[in-house]
Amino acid sequence: MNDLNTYLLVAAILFSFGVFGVMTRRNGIAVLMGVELILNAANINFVAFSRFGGMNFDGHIFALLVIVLAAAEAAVALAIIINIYNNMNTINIDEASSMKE
Amino acid sequence: MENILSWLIWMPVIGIGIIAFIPRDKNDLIKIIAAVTTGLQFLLTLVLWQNYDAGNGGMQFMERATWIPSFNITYILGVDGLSLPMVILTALLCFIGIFVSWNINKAVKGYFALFLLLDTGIIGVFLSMDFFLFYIFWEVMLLPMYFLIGMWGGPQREYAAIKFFLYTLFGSVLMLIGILGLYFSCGNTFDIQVLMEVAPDALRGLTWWGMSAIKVIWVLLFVGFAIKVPVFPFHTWLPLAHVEAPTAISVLLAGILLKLGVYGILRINYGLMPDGVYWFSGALAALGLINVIWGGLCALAQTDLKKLVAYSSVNHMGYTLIGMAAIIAAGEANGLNLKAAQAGLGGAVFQMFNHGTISAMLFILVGVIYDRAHHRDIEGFGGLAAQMPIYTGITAVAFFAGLGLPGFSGFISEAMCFIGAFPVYKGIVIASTLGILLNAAYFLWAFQRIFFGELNEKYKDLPEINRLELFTVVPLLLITLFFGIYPAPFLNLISSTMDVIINHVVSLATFASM
Amino acid sequence: MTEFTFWFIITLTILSAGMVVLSNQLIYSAMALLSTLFGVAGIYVFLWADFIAGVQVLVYIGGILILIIFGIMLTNRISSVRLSQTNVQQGVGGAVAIWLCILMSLVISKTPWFQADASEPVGTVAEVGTLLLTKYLLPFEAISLLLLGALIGAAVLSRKEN
Amino acid sequence: MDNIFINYSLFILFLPLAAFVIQIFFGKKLPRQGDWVSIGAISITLILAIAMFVGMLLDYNPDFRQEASFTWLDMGAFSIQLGFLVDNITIIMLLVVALISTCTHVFSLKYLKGDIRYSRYFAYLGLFTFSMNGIVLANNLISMYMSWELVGVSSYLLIGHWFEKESAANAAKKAFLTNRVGDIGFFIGIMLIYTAIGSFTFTDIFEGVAGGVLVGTTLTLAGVGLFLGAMGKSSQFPLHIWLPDAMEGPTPVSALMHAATMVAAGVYLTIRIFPILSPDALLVVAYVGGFTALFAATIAITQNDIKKVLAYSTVSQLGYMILAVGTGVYTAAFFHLLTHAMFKANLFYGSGSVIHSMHHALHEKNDHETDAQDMRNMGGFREKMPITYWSMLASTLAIAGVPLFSGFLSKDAILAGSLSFAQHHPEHFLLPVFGFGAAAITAFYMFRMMFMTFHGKPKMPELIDDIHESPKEMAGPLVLLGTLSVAIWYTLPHLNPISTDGSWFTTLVHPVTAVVPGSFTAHAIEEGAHHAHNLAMGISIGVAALGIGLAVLMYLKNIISPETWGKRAGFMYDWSLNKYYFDENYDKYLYQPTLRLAKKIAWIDWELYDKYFINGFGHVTNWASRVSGKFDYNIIDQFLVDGVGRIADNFGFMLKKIQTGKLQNYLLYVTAGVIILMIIQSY
Repeated sequence: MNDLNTYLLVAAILFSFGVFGVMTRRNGIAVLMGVELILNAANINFVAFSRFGGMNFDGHIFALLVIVLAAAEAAVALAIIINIYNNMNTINIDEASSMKE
Repeated sequence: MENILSWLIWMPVIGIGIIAFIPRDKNDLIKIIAAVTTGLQFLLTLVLWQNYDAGNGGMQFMERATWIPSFNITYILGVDGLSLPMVILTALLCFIGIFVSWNINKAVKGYFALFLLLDTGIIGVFLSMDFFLFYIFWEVMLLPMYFLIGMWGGPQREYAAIKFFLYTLFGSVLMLIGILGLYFSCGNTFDIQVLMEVAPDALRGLTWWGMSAIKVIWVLLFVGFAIKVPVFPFHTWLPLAHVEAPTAISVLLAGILLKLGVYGILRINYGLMPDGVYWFSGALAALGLINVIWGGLCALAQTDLKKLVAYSSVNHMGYTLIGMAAIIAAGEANGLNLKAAQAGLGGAVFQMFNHGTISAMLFILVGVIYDRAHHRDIEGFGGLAAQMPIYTGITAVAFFAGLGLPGFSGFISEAMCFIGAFPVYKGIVIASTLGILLNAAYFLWAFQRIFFGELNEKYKDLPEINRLELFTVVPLLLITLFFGIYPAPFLNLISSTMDVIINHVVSLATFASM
Repeated sequence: MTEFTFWFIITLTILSAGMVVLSNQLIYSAMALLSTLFGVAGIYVFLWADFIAGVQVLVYIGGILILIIFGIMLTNRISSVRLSQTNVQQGVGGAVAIWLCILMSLVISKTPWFQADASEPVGTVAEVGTLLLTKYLLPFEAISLLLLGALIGAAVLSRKEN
Repeated sequence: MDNIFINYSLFILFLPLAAFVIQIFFGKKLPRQGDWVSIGAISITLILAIAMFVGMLLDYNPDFRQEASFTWLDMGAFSIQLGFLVDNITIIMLLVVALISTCTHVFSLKYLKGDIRYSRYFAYLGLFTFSMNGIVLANNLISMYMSWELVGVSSYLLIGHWFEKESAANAAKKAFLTNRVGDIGFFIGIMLIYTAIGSFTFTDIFEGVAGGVLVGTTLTLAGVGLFLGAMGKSSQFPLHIWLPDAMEGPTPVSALMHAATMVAAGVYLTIRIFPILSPDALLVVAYVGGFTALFAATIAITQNDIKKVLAYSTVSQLGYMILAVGTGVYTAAFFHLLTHAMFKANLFYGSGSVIHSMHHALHEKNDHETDAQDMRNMGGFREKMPITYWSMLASTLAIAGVPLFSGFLSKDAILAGSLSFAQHHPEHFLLPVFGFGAAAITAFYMFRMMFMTFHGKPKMPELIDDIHESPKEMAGPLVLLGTLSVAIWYTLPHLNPISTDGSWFTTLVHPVTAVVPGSFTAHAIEEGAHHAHNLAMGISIGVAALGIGLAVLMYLKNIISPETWGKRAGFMYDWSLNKYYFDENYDKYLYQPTLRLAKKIAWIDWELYDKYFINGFGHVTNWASRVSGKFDYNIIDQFLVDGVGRIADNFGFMLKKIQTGKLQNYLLYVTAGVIILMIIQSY
């Protein structure tokens, strides 16, 4: 509870799950969820370093910025996914490959 | 008034920014924005002209800001009597060019954004007084030109664009080498005004691989600029690029881009290497002669109207070269003939301006007929005078202006070039007066084949020139006519700067021949 | 008690995160994500970052998650509820992910992290607010512009063509 | 009185220009297509010119001179002053231009009635009058050169008035280009003079030459250069080819420009620059003029087109004037310019009148094949067109040099001058021979023309009923100018019709001594001409009688058959009829080679230089890169590192599979890569 490594390990696990999700999921929205996991893992690290680095608030600011970034990213990504769905009737990202060749 | 030159340069960029936010299907809005931007820019040049002190031949409205201090690169802008007319001409032709391209319908957004970028590049070259900045703008100009020819041009547009690009890039590379040579041998500075003071002494006596440094740098820079002019052996990109480019781009190409070469020679070569002027002026005049005769003969043989006008540019720029060579008349070796030097140099600059207006007019007129008949074959028309009297009248006036008829500005500048160069290069001048005969021959012959004779049945429904097109041509016509009748305003504007240049070259050149 | 709560939250977070990426039903994934995010918020509390925790709940759960659920609803026909989804390259992916995890854990445990003692602050909001409007004003403004751009972009993109 | 004449002349200069501008922009919309605007402007001009003329006569000052100038452009050292010079020569010339121009305007009212470009035509007449007056009033070479070229343009526009006809378009172009050849010489002359003297105004130039700034060969060359311009405009051999073709223009235009005024501009120029012509230059001038006079006359003998006869006659008469300048009696040249303007314009109006009625008659018969200008289709018009006949006869008598008519006086002065020149320089005996020979031939072919047109039996009897006298707008100028062909006007205030001694003209226009060192003084020239006067008069009456007599025998009485004699003359007849094949030879040895050269150059430029040399760079680069590529592949790759290459090949084949285009695969590879890196790092 008062050990930095615990938090870092949790973050690492979350991160790995996130990477796994992004790599394996076919559904675009699920991929997005994986990305959110990765971002959360990073946030945990920020805040944890902040807490154990002498309560430096810079980490908090970064976490905030990341949250905002995540919100923006989610909005745009979902918009794109809906667009893809409207045009191709699928959101499986390996099928939406009309840009390839 | 504080940063008027920066405003001039960057105003089109603001226009690009606005255009970027306009949806691509709002074509008219994009065109209007472009027109307003260039219009404002033109008005700004007029303000600049109003506030310009013609009595002072040096740099005015200087701006200076640190840019890359570690290499001594500075953002320096300035305007004098040499660049001011060119800046005004650029702004005017860009403004008119927008209206000439009004019927562009393919990728309008990209076209006008590139057009404005080109505008920025050109104005930037004329105004920058730092050699590195000059080079940057020089290259900035190249890219939009490539796309404008390559995407909106005629059937051979890609070939023409790549040829134009490679040709000019070749020149730019030579120029870059020259610039670096200057930079390292003249105390690591790019400031043109500083170089003008330092370079003549620093280069004197310097040799590289057994060759005089002045000669090497002169030739490197000269070739770089000569390709733009274009001087004789480097001219073949021009007919192709002109023929393939869309009308407005031909207008800018002939009206302004060719002037950049001459401007560069006058600003850089003349300013930095006065000794080189003495060494090279004979060759300059001879090249001018070749340009005049070669261009004239080539124009005579053309069957494509646009190509004819393109070769006429080669022909006309020859006069400028001859006029420029006259500067050495003011030197001691030629009896301090200041009159001739002023006539020649003033004539050359005036000819630059006049060729800008006249060739722009000619290209617009070619564009008008091409839009209607969809071909430019001189033999393929005939008798249009009866069908399109107004167009015929305007074309006749433009052709007469082009062949140097008194009453139009081209006559005065050509005459001044000749009169100026005559005391020094009698033979060359006499030989090149043949050019004015060729000039008349190709214009009149083309005119006869297009407009005279029985009306070609195919074209009995050809519509007359419309108001928009008139709006683009008539201002140029009026300028040509005005300066043809009363050239004093123009010459007063440039004369003190001409004196500065003449004085600079003559007083800093230490030996008459190298 | 705190100790227990802490480990409970940790476990909840990890387990639900696993479910997010492993579940076959998309809607379950979304629900699991909900609890993961709550867990992360809890972790923030333990890290003395109460304001961030609040923001996490508000933005992530109140905003992003809802958005994701909307996305799921919009892209699947309600009538034929096939909210399931399949995975690709699960074997290799899994191996890679596990290896990644192991390696990172090794790195974490082997590295002597810089640590400094500090006492628990009374509240973080004031500090964060001051920092945002002083030292980090420019990023703050930039990110607000970004957010605006993303908003407009999302609206433009998801609009029906004509 | 200070500078009032300048003010008058400014009005005279700019009124026609104003008419031009109005006609160009509004002509078609005005009632009657705005011809009244032009007529009004030119009439005011005429009134002003008459006022100036009367003023001159009242003043009666041989040295009258007013000058005004302004700075046109100024760059510090280099500046150009333009200005106006009014002296007696100017005033007389202005009157001539205004008078003939007015007559032409009036004549054209009917002659061009119903033409599709009626207002355009009047506009161009205005432009011409403006530029011609510009030449007349110039006090410097630059503004003279400018007006000079503008005159060329208005000539181009008017010759090409009926541009639908290819021959007209060709003639217009030919006129402009031939003139340009002369203009190049003119310009080179200007440059030579400016380089030495540094000014363009006549006064400065004369001072400079007198002060010995410009001497020797350069001076001669400058003079010849300027004269080259005059040769172009005045249609002197070998640049004479454009004038006969210029007859494609409307006949009143031929009268105004290609007979009376524009072509006289060359003579006017040589008169103006006479003081700086060195003796060598003058010799060139004299020979060119004399030769042209005889040469053109011999062509005129055999021409059948009535306007062509008049055209060659004009060339010949201009040659006379040039000859006069060359032999030093330049006042005689100006005198002949004046009288010639009157009678030659009249002859052209007369021919216009004849052609007009021929056209009309042919039109009635629906005959569009027959050439209305061919004299072989005319004959016997005397009773039908009495006004035309009598006025033309007066002018013909004048041009033939019959006493009591104006041409006698002026031609006599010229012949006397050339005779006296030959007396001083016996080696130049050819000059008077040219003069007298031309006089004889002129008398012959002019009467041939009169007889073929007006006398004898009608060659096309079916037309004769439809031949009518022209309307009064056309007859008026004929009568006026016919009257002015009588000698008496030029000898006033004395009434002796065969001598100009003490007349207003000889008093007001008196010769000046050339400023070139070593020239004859004006006094000596005058004396010489005076001595030769009686002899010249005798010979000239003799040769005129000879020519007229021969014409009577051949064409009126038909005692000598022209056909037989034409055959007997053989190749000479052929040459004359075909104008010595000048056009053909120019075409063959000048135009076509130039065009071929142009084609060749363009071919070299485009097909050879650009295609092979410039693109060659591209090809060479391309080829070099391909060679280096081959070398790379065959030698280094295939041969030296064959095994490595194969491995790379297989590896590449493997990698190709990895290239799936799927993002997730890539992410997998990246992550795997990171893991591998981390593992490597940890060792």
